[in-house]
Amino acid sequence: MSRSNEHIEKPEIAVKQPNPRLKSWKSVFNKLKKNKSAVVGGILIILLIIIALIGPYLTPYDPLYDQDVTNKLATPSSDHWFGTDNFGRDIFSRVIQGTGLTLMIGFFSILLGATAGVFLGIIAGYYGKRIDSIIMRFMDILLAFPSILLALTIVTVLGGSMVNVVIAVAVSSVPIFARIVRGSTLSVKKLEYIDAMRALGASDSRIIFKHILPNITSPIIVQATLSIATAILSAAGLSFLGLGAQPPTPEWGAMLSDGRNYLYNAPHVALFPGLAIVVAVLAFNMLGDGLRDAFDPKTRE
Amino acid sequence: MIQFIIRRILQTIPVLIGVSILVFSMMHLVPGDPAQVIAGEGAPQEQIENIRERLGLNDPLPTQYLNYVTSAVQGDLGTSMRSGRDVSAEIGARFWVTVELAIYSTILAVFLGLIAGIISATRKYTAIDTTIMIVALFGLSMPNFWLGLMLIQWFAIGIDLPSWVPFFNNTAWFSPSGWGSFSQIVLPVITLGTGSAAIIARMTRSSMLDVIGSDYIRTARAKGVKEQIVIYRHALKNALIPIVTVVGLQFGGLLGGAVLTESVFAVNGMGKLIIDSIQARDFPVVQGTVLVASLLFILVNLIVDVAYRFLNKRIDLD
Amino acid sequence: SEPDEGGNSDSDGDGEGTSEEAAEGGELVIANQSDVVSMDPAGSNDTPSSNVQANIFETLVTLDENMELQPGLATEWEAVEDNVWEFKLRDDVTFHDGSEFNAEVVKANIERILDEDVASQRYFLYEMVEDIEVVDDYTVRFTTEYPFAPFPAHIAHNGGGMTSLEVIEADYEAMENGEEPGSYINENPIGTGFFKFDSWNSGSEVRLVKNEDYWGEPAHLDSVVFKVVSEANTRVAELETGDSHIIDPLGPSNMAQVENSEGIHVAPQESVSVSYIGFNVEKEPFDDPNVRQAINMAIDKSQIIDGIYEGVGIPAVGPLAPAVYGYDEDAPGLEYDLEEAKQLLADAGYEDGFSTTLWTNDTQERIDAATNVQAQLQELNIDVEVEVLEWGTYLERTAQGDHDMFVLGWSTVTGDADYGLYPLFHSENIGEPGNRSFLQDEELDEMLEAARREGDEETRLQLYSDIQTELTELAPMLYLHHQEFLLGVNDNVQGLTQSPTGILQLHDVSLNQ
Amino acid sequence: MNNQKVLLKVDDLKQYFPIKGGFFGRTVNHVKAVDDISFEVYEGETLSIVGESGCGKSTTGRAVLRLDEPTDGKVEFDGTNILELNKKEMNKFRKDMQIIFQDPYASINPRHTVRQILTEAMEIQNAVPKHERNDRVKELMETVGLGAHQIDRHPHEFSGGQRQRIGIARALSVDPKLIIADEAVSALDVSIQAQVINLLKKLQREFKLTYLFISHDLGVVRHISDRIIVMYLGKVVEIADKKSLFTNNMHPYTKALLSAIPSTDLEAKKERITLKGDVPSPIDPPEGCRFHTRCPFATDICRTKVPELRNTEGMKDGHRAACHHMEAIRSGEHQPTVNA
Amino acid sequence: MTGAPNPSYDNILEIKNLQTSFFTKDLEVKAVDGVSFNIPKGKVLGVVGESGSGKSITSLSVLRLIEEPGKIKGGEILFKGENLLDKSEAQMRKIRGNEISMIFQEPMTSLNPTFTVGQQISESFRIHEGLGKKEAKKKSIEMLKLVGIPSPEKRINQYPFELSGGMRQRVMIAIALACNPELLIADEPTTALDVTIQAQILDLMKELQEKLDMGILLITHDLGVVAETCDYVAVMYCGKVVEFTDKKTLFTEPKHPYTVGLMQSVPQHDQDVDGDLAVIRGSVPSPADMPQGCRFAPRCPFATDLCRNKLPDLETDEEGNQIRCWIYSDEWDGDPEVNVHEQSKSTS
Ligand SMILES: Nc1ncnc2c1ncn2[C@@H]1O[C@H](COP(=O)(O)OP(=O)(O)OP(=O)(O)O)[C@@H](O)[C@H]1O
Ligand SMILES: Nc1ncnc2c1ncn2[C@@H]1O[C@H](COP(=O)(O)OP(=O)(O)OP(=O)(O)O)[C@@H](O)[C@H]1O
Ligand SMILES: [Mg+2]
Ligand SMILES: [Mg+2]
Repeated sequence: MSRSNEHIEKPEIAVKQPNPRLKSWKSVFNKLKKNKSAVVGGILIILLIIIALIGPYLTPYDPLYDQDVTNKLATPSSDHWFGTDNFGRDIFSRVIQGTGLTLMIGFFSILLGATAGVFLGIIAGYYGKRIDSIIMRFMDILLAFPSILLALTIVTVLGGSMVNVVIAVAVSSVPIFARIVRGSTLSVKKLEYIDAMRALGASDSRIIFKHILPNITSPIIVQATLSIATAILSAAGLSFLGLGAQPPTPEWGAMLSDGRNYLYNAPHVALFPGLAIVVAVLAFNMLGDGLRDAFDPKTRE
Repeated sequence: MIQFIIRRILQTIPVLIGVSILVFSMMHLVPGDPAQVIAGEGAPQEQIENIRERLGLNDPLPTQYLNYVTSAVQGDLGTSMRSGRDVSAEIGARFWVTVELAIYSTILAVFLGLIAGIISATRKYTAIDTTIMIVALFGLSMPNFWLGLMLIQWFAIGIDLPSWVPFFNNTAWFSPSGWGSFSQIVLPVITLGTGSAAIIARMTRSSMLDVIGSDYIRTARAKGVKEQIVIYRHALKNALIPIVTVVGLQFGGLLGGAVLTESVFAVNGMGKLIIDSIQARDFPVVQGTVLVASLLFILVNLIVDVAYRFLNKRIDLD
Repeated sequence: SEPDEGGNSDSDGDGEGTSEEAAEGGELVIANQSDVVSMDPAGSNDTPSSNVQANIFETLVTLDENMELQPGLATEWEAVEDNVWEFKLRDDVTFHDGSEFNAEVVKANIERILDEDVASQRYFLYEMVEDIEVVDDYTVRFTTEYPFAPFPAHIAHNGGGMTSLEVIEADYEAMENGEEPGSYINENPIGTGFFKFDSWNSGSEVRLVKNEDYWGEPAHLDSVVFKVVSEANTRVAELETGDSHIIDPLGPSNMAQVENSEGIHVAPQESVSVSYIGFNVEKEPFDDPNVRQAINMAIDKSQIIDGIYEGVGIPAVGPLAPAVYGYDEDAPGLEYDLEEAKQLLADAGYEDGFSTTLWTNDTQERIDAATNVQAQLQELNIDVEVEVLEWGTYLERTAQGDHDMFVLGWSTVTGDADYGLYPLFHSENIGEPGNRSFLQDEELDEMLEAARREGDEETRLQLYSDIQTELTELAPMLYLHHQEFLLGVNDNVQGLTQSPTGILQLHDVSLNQ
Repeated sequence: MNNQKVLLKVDDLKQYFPIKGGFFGRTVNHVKAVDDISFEVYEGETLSIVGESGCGKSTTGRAVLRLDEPTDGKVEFDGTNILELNKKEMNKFRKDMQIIFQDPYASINPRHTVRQILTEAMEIQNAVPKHERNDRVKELMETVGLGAHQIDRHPHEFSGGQRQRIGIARALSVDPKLIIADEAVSALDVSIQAQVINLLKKLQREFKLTYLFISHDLGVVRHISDRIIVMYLGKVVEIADKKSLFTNNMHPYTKALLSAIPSTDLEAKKERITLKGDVPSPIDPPEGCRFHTRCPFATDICRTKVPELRNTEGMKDGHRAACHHMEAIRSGEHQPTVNA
Repeated sequence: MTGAPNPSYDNILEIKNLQTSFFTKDLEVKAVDGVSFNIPKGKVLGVVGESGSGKSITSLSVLRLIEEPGKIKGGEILFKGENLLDKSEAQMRKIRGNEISMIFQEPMTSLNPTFTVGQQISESFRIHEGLGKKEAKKKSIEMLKLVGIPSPEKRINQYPFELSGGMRQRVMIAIALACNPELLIADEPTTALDVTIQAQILDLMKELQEKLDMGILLITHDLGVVAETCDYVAVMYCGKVVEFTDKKTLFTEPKHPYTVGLMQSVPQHDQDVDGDLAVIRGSVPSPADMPQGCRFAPRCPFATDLCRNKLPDLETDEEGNQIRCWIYSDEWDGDPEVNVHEQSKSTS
């Protein structure tokens, strides 16, 4: 390419630049690092992961089979930091033991659901017309469909494994992401810079994934980080169908709902797993807020 | 737009057919035989057989489906296998309860959520923003049954506080169960509204943050518009698309998913009906409720789509 | 229709606020877990329905709280032949619609249950009936296929509640027009009871009012409301706030709360039910009675009763609850003995234990019981995986024998040992009808058949005693406990009793104000 | 001149936008933004479009690129009617036809840095081998007068003129044959503007680039164009080579336009033809000659009959104007009506 | 015309040593670096200069609408003698849109996409003049008519995206002029307009200016517009004012080499120029590498060591015109006979 331009002299300085893509990720990362909320959230998540990985080896009691009915529903004490449940099992140990499983269910089901939902929603919103109608009506069906029936079918067809509870929760979150993404896509696709990309001959997939998607990340991040809480709760809600964590597996959501019988005389049974969920969701939300800011070019690095 | 609405209404037909086939096949796919559930344990084989025969469960599946659809098209949703009652009547009684519950809760959620979200956005990363976030996350992570039972404990049974506490020493203000009077409505609506409010608040916050830096917000400020109006009028309207979407989703979700709240407050709504009838393998009732729920969903989403147009005239739906 | 019609507001007013002096009148509000399925005695088989129907419809014979047979609409009954039972009826009884009660009515009622087209859920009660003969206006005879000793107990079951003949005819007419059986009766439940049907708001509440023209002594109450409050904690709240007078059932974990509150109390009642863990005796290793016995001996049942039921209920030795006719308190059981259990298991060749699964449906108590048994069986190195199944699935798959072990319960609703044993253990009932352990034992089958035909009480009791011994030996199940019903009751409620089958006896109930 | 190759041929192009009204947003009317225009652009030339704001210049540009599907007409590029192409085929063509948008900020993705914006353009059309892209980006930045230090900045960190230059650099990055420049230089200060214009001309000389140049600045237009189209209310009123248009213009609107150019010459006070009368709108364009409502020469025929583009005596070949009275006006026979 | 006015309260706006910076990741971008100028009451000040030299930021600073990460670091902005930088946000709000209004440079993004143009214009009437909905609408239609938009009754119900670039710009103008401000800041108000409309708008502005004694700060690239409209002109380069003169001086004897270069780059519409346009060689320095001395030194054909090493001050001559260039100072160490015009022409 030889279109040089002698008319305008080269400027004296030319800053040498590293790989641009790396650079932009680095900038996102730098912004994240400077964002208090993101840092706190990130640390919390790392902490939770550490607990999930090594916690089970350190629990003071056997979280599964160590039943002691004589010491049931004991309130928190130095022996049992979080008290005991109706079989006298140590709630602290159970919460620790349940960390990995619970986080995995929450995280992966949303990851899966969001991925599929975002994809469908963006396609529907971008192409509009018939494709939109087909996808969105299908989403309507999914939304209106009782999740219990869906879960039941999944147990029947696929069995009740851990992976399948993730699938079940994911499937019911797909239409939610699809609708949110579609709505935002509808307005972003009308912006002039999308026209500019079309004028350049950009393929649809490039426009969709490089130009529309990054501009609708914030509702996705919000919905995803929040959905982790609902995912944990609804996964627990499915365990009675034989889907997901089976007793005595200490999954937080299940522990929380087991505690409902004792809300009056032993509220701690439900309280601690509940708090654990809040902490986890809080962590993801703080990181999400940080991400949102980091992707926003207008915030200061 | 009229064409758009008409087209959407026409689209409900294939959707309903799709839903009914899906529900029908899934109900038959999962194990569990209505006759057996109805007969209960210990019933002799003969009795189960009789019931099966009566319910037409011995017909081939396509026949069963066709029979169902034929009468459904004529507006007859059949009768409950379990109680023999008319499905339309069973749904009808509960439909409005659920719709009312959903509407009130959504109103509450939108109200709280918008305000909290806007405050959060305009005071980004201050103590108040963090507080709102944490409260919201509690609201969200708290299962409905838990919040509901807490509310019942505090505001229906009442907690005894020392008598010097003004106003709050007898907090048995509301009724723990039922649906109808104001005192019955308050607690379930709060219970249901809280989770949605949390989602709406967070969505509002982020959506507002996306908008607040725009040039046209600067223009509004340059006009000397009051900050509140800048936020509530100029920014909010632009931020509203994802918010409207979640409101629609929440509302829709309430229509089908308020089971826990319904049972905690003994509200006789559709949520419980769906679950109960799925468990009893009461095919006609499941079909009927899912069909009605789908219709509602389509309607809600249609309204949401029309709202998009109102919010942003550039969006063309046709 | 309007959602908020109905009696919620009424109950608010009357339930609490009435300050009348007399023990007469008033409206009693009962909070139940589930709604009535049907008002038709032939069209339901669940306790909430029975609980309501018991006040509207009466049976020829009744069971009192001691499970003794008492005269009802029949004054006397006897087996005129081995397989023929004759009932003499009261002649002063009229239905709520004014029509007369007589032998024709009885015949029509029972025949309706047996009608294939009706496909009644109560068919099992009278499946042995071959012929019903109207001897005269007030005498009716039932001929059974085989001698059937517990017949009066079956007649006493709520399923045998008498409906007005006119209503039955109207119902058949409706069936001709393509309506479901029971659709007319459901709307017009006309019986002879001390309460009359007033309204039913499906899913929400049923209201009954006093039958002023009752043939016996009329009820004290003016009306009763059965309302649906499915959440246990909310029922307690109902009781605490005074919105309901009785809550049925009261969860064991809520007992403390009720006991600690003023003005309300807990009313326990022994039941005729048993909760058990069944083994699939067709599958290894449960085909070996030693293994089954070992497991029976390895479980400390008091842990379950304490851990789940707050100490309420009694440990089960066999399938029959003490209140059931035919229960033998001397029948031997398998005592908790871990050493012996280990020995037995070793004998069977499983000294290192084995792995198996334990199925349960989604009832919290059953899941908890399963979890506890799982923990206890660790001692025997038996590695149990608990699997929760949804009810419909659970019923179907246990009926097919897909399971290893499963948790379930059984209620001997007729109060007679026959109903407590025959469906569960006779090989004829394998699978769907009730024998989910798939036990096939000819000797046991013979004993069960003999016992149900035996006319002589002494011999019959002896037979049941033998059967119970035999069942201990066979150990097709791990019998866990006999439940105790718990009611939460307002102190103002007087004269309330509950039968061991779970039916509330409201005839003598009055409200103190 | 006319024996040159025709690169772009626009025939009877129409672009109507529906106006929605009422509660349900029915289409109540149309904005006839471009109403039946035809012109040709020869390879290697600069054709400028000037005209009143809102007369359909941008719309023409967008329609030619199929950014909005035209309501009717034909657009031939290099002999192919591109309106018949499918999306994929069209995307191939887009390498050869680029646009510089009027509103620079709105037309660049706010989340991308300049580097990303330019690299991506090359990536899409694979215009430059991968390893050369980085250098090419820098080259382009320099070309349009942006410093290398700004390469990783986001659009909002630039001034209006700087953004405009990003847009220009993007269009240049894929080596197109035709560039539609919609007010490409109007946001630039004159010194940068001069640089960019010089550059555009140089590129044109070297690579036979063709420009469709939309501008209000008649100074710039005069400098850069070979031929000029004057549009009024969705119609072409005059089309001529540069010289003829500035010195021998025939249409009254052209005359008015040229007379309104602000001058830096403080002494030369010239007569400005002020247009009076209602400014018509493309929603209900006037019957007959669209300019008649404001034309000082309008007569009855102007109100009823649509004038055709035509060439008459005294006009150069290829110079055409659409006025019923142009001969008479030229000869001075026809004088402006006083009360127009 | 007797030179530039002396600073006094006759000035509707007086900016003293204004400094506004953006704090980006690695450095401070001094977008406005010690700008001073004033606008006498009822006069039009034209601001021209290199793109990116800080014209828009200066005007945004006046309204105190600089957003993160930008900050007004110092200086004074005296509006009618009062320093705007001391005002509370509420006081500023009263001033914005009412006493000072602004036409933004980018009409598409500066208009709210979700409101009709009518709503956006009426709003000013409603907040500052307390008009009702109907009246405000009527006045909005008048405003649109005033700025030359055809069939305003229909346009008023349209959304910004439905308008052409020039129409949007005119809507912005209508909003700004709505409340008869005392000071109008117009950031390239006519770039998207054709010359006839431009003339019309400029006439309108002038008319209002005379009628209301309004001061105007007009940022533009079009020297023709400057010639026809302005009374004074400030030339900016790299965040600084390099020359401030009355219009006549600017066009007859521009002093600063940058100004001269600028004048020579203008393409002429009344004659054909063959060949290239004259340009100023070189390009704007980066903020990371600001020249120590005169900012224009690297591109200036006359630059000496003095220029390269020492930043000249803004000197006021006897006529009140201001110039920031060593050539006109006593310290000048280059050719004393330098002719700015001749020399720079030859360099092109
Ligand atoms: N948010 C920001 N962050 C960093 N730098 C900025 C930001 N906004 C503006 N600038 C820089 O400030 C300088 C002045 O910008 P300004 O918009 O005032 O220029 P201008 O004189 O109006 O130019 P133009 O005529 O092109 O509009 C520019 O160099 C620009 O890059
Ligand atoms: N998307 C649209 N919907 C409705 N009307 C539109 C749309 N786009 C443009 N128009 C209308 O089309 C006409 C021509 O617009 P266009 O943008 O082509 O004008 P223009 O000649 O480029 O003007 P300018 O010089 O002001 O940019 C205008 O009346 C405008 O209102
Ligand atoms: Mg345009
Ligand atoms: Mg600017």
